[in-house]
Amino acid sequence: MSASNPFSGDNDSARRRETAMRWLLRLGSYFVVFVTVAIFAHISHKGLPALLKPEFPYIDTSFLTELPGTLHVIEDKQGRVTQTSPQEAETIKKQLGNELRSEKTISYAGGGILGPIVGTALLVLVSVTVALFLGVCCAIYLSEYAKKGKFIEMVRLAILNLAGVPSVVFGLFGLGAFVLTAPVLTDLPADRAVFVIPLGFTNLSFQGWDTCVLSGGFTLAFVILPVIITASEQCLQAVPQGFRETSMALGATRWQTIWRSVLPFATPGILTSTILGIARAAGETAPIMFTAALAFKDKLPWQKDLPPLPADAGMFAHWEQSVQRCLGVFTESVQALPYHIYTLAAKIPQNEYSEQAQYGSVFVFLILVASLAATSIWLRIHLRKKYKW
Amino acid sequence: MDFCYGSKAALQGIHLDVEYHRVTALIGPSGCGKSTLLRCINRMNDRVAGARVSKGEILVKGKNIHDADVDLTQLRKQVGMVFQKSNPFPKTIYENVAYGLRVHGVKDKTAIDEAVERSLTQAALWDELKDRLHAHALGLSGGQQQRLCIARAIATMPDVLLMDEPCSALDPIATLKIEELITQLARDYTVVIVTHNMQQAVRVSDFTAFLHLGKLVEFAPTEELFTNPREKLTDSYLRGTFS
Amino acid sequence: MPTDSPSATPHPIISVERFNYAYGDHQVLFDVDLPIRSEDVTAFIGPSGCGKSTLLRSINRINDLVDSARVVSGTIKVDGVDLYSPEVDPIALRRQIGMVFQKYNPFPRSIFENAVYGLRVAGITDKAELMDAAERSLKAAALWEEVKDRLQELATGLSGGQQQRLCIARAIALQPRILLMDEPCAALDPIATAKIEELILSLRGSYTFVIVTHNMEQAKRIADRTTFFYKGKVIETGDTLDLFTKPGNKLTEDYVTGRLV
Amino acid sequence: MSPVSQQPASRPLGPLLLRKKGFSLFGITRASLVRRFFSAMASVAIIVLVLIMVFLLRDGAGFLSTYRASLDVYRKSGMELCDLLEQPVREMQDKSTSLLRRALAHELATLTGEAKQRRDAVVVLIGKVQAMSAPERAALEVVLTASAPPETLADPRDQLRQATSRAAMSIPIPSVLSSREVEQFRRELATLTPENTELLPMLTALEAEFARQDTAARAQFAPLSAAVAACEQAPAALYETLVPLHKHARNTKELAQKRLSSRDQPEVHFPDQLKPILDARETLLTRLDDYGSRLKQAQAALPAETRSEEAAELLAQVRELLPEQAVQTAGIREKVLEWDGMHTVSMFHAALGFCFGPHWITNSPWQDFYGVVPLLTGSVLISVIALLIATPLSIAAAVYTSQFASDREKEYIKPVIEFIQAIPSIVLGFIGIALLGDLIKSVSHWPLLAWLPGFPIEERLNMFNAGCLLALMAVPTMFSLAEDALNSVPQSYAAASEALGATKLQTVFRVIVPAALSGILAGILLGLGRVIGETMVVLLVAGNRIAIPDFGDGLGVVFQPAHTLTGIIAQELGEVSRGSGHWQALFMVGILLFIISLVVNWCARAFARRLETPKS
Repeated sequence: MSASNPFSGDNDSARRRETAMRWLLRLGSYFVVFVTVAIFAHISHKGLPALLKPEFPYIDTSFLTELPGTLHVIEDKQGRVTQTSPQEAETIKKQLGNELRSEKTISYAGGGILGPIVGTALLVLVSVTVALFLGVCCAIYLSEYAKKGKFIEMVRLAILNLAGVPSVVFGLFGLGAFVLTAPVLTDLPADRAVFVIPLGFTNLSFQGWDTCVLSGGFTLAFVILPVIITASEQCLQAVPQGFRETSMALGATRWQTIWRSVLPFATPGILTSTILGIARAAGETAPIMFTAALAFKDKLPWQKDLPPLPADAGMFAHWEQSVQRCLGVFTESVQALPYHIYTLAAKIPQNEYSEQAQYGSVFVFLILVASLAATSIWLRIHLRKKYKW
Repeated sequence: MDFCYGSKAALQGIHLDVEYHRVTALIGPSGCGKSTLLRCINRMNDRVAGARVSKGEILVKGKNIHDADVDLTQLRKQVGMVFQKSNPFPKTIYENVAYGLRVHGVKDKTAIDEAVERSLTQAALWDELKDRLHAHALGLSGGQQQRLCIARAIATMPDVLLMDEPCSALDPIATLKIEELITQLARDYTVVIVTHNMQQAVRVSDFTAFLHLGKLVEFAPTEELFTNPREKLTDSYLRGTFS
Repeated sequence: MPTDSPSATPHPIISVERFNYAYGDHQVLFDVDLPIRSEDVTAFIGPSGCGKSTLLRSINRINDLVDSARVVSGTIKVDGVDLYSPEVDPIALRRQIGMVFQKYNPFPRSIFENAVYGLRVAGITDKAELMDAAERSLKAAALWEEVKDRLQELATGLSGGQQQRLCIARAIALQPRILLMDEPCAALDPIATAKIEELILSLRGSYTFVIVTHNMEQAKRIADRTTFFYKGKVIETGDTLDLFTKPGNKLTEDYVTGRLV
Repeated sequence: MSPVSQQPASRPLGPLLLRKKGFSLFGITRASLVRRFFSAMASVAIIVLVLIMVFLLRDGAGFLSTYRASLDVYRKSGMELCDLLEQPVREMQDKSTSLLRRALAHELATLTGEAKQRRDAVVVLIGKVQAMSAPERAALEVVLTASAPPETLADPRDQLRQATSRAAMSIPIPSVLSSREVEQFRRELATLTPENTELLPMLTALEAEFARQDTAARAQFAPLSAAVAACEQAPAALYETLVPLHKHARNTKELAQKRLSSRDQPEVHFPDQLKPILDARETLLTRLDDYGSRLKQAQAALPAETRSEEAAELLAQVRELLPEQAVQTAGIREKVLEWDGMHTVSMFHAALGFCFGPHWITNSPWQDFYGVVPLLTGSVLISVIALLIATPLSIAAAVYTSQFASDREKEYIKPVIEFIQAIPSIVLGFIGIALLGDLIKSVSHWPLLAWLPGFPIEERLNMFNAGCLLALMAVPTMFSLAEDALNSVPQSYAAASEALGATKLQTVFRVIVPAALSGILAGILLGLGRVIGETMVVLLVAGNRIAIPDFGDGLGVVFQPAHTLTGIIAQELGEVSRGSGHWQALFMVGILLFIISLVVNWCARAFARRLETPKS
């Protein structure tokens, strides 16, 4: 037996190749991480100034509380540049008189983004309500009731395929189904109605809901439906089978079992994944382009011109009008953040004046969506720790 | 060949000499550290985070395997291992056997062909499989899969073959075949086998080591240990009074 | 007080007749014939996979939850009623035949809510009545003294043995006639096991117990009658003492002496 | 005694087990009602999928017949014949004349090159000096425009002069100017003031010199110039004949359209309308022949010798091209002869026109074409780019995190990559417009990278830019599926491989990755599904040029702008009238997208299923 080392490594180059390869893989992963962080940093760096101001208290909320408007850029002959709103532009121009050198207007880039934020919130509200109801019911069926067979196979196949349908196709679907065809109750059916069912006191007319929050919300609901179904089913499956057996063994019916000893324990998980659904719904642009979104609107959805009430109007009339106002919110088309960003990015020139509005909206939007997603991820980790059975 | 071993938790103060071209069986109740000891010999325990040798050394062919200049791949090439559960790769039979050669850089087709035939013959599989070398390995029966794993291990011509309860997942007939195979292999290889089946140890091994709670209780030629154990602990274990 | 001689109640409350049961194509019970006497403690023993749990789970039809499970042929009659006939309401059935599972599994709710769960789903909402029932069943399960001051605490905070006794309390709150127990002590330590066994012995006579166990010592300690299952068949059934001391069948003998695993 | 002795007296148990009469509706019990409700809810997924198909088809189905009718009018009005002649001739013409012009420019440059260089250098220098003295210039301008008293002007003027002369002295002057000229130029530069609006004498002189040389050069290369002119003029006669026919054909089409929109209009009798065009066919053909012979003349007139190599090369190309074009004219002639104006366009033809048509032209005053090929190539190219970038990255990341990374690394790599999924596509699109486009463009102008195909690029918004962003979008999907697949490979494989002396890397690439391959492939396909269906990024970033990319650039093709299937819907649907042919065409594109997504999904599922039931 040789005293020398029988297990000496003979191949230095192989080892070097090994290390190189390992670093290559690491580099690949870190590159993705780096790009993500870089994008986030870039947007924050450029977008944060929209929310700050130079003097105390340094935080300028006007960007969040004003409606979008046209930006006027006025330059006087001293070379001083003022960015301002249309109304103030008039007064400044008067003050300057001869001193005015040039005035530029940039549509959409002025004011704040309150309108888009409100619109997005409304859309999300409708879509999540619809998707949550349908999704959880569907998940309950899949997890609690379904037996192996053709039907469940088809449902699963449909869910998978639904998840793969491009969002712009959902947009087309929403346009065809909700904007142009969905049924409404009306005394005077429109000409474009596909068909009308007379109900006696009124007509059920398939004439569509027009572009409005409701159409957009329903369209978005179907975009996120597969996500909600899959996640809810996982949460239901995670509830131990023992709970169901015990509950049944204690003489509960199937529905009592689901209602009392399955759903309550799956709810935190379902809500967590719903947050992810909200982030997704808020981020989609293509489905709302034709179904709900407007490029520009100078009113909030509830600031609608209703006929003024007579001075002697009773409580009831007031009440009726405010209800009308509330419900009317859903039949208005709105501005939405993603579509607003699209308008800002595609329809106005890129220059130093439009930059603040662009990056500001992108920053706010990203922060909203990202914090939703982060909350969801964080909650998921913590719930998993908390609910162990 | 001899190795000494001493670590804190799982194994303590073990001194054991394994002889060339003999079958050495490690027996003992479960959790006694026999598998750990086996996995230390080719440093498979390096894969487990937190596992380490705290004291002592293992010498294979006179070399401490924990020396810094030991190349792990070379060590494992020369100290082959067969696991408790057969685990062929999801590839063809041929590719399974050729795998060890390929990762050690053998590219010559004829050399690989020869090695495959030799090791399959040694593993008593050649006649059963020679017509379907390119069939999927996972289509074989459990016993065949385990023999394929043995063939895979001996394709690189290791000096030492470690077997970790190679028959525990097999039915009696397949077990019998593997045992026959081990006896044959002992002519060319040094075999260390972990088993929980005492009858098996008697049937296949030349030497037997009895471990209990991480300590080596007794090490002797198999016949001697089973017929005339020196330690009381061994005696009671062999008679089944504790388990 | 409990009925000392089983022969005092000769009629079987449960009678299993030529019962064949399968999961899909895989049959697990073959021609099982078994009378279970009222107010006895009957133990099912046998190696794992022998079908004893399946039989137990088909007595209260909890196996209906398993998609592929089905009765091939034969009947189980409780008090003369065929359990698998369409007139039987499985919900009502389960209220009369309680069950305790191998792994204690209280709902992650308060102890009180756990104890009265069965009553709540049966539609009882009267607070006082629920409180009464909870006290009664917790006392019966010998848990009252330990938990009476913390009824509103989370049940999952109890020790394993307490949780299992809570599960028993939960089952007897409905005052069932028959209690099925599927290896109730398998997940417990010896002290908790002893307590559960004590509890079963104290309840003996008030309920008909059917207990699946893999621990022969336990069967000897608590059962009046023992049935030995092997590969889906009933090999032997008889008084516990007889079965363990003079088994009538070679297989049974092998099993009780530990030669058959 | 146990407290349970209040056990109810032994009532018979049997009756308690029986079903009691309860709530039921038409024989349906409450339990089965609940069950039916939930199964109805579950079928929502199926219903929505069917509804999507229904609504896409409802609006898209009419497309083929509309398009057929439109193509029919296009043919019967004779517009097709005009295009048949004009389009190929125009293409040929553009190709050969551009080659010839470039050749001529190269030739001229051999003689005038130096003069041009000197002139250009001076112009650039003047610009630079002005830029260097910009602040002073602005200050002076302010005073000037304020119509201040002349005495206040002196000071800023002086400063400007100083700044200018400083700049003139410090600026490096290229060697094309002689040292004497440099002296003179520096002097002249110093006089650059706002009032001095005349060109510097130096520049004027250089201009004059260049003009002189240019004229001389043109005279010297007269043969080539003549050839260029001949080639440019070759189809003039043909075009001239076509113009009235164009007008007539369009007139016919308008009549037909009027008839379509209202029944009151007189019916169009196509054969009569077509007659003048058919009559002109002979003339057209002679003109076409004439064009062919002119091409030959031009070829004969090409000078044999050239001064510059580039010109020689270009002329050689022209020499090859012209005979080819002569052959092409013969082909055109054939087609024109074969053309049958009365042959009705079939549905099949319209379908072919949609699937394989090379033009997507809308709102055209001439004729709309809905050929999906340019959009499809755009979509496919962008997806391929995205996959080529995303696949290695995400697999590397998946392999690294599942096999090599420490737990701490995993803790931040995985959430960050998952987080990408939450970035809305519109934000990524915005990044493409605001950041990545300029980044890529400026990188492409680095001289070091000039060897790359397509570099330097001019278009900020192009397919590569969109591909990069879509790659980022595809990474999380691909990463998480690949990582799952890798993690689900049994540990025993790795143990066996390492026991045979394989290194970690060998184990990973020879055993673990192959075993997880089907899952990885499923991930890639799902990533593809995401990429091909993505709308906002491509709409904003891909450049929106509706044309089949020019593959002549080789790999550089990826830096061209393009349009996509998704982008066209998003861009055009808002602006078309409901039910028009254009509207229907967009829904047809939607149907195409839907089919593509189903196919991709189906393939991914097939792979994923192999993952679920592996082994044996």
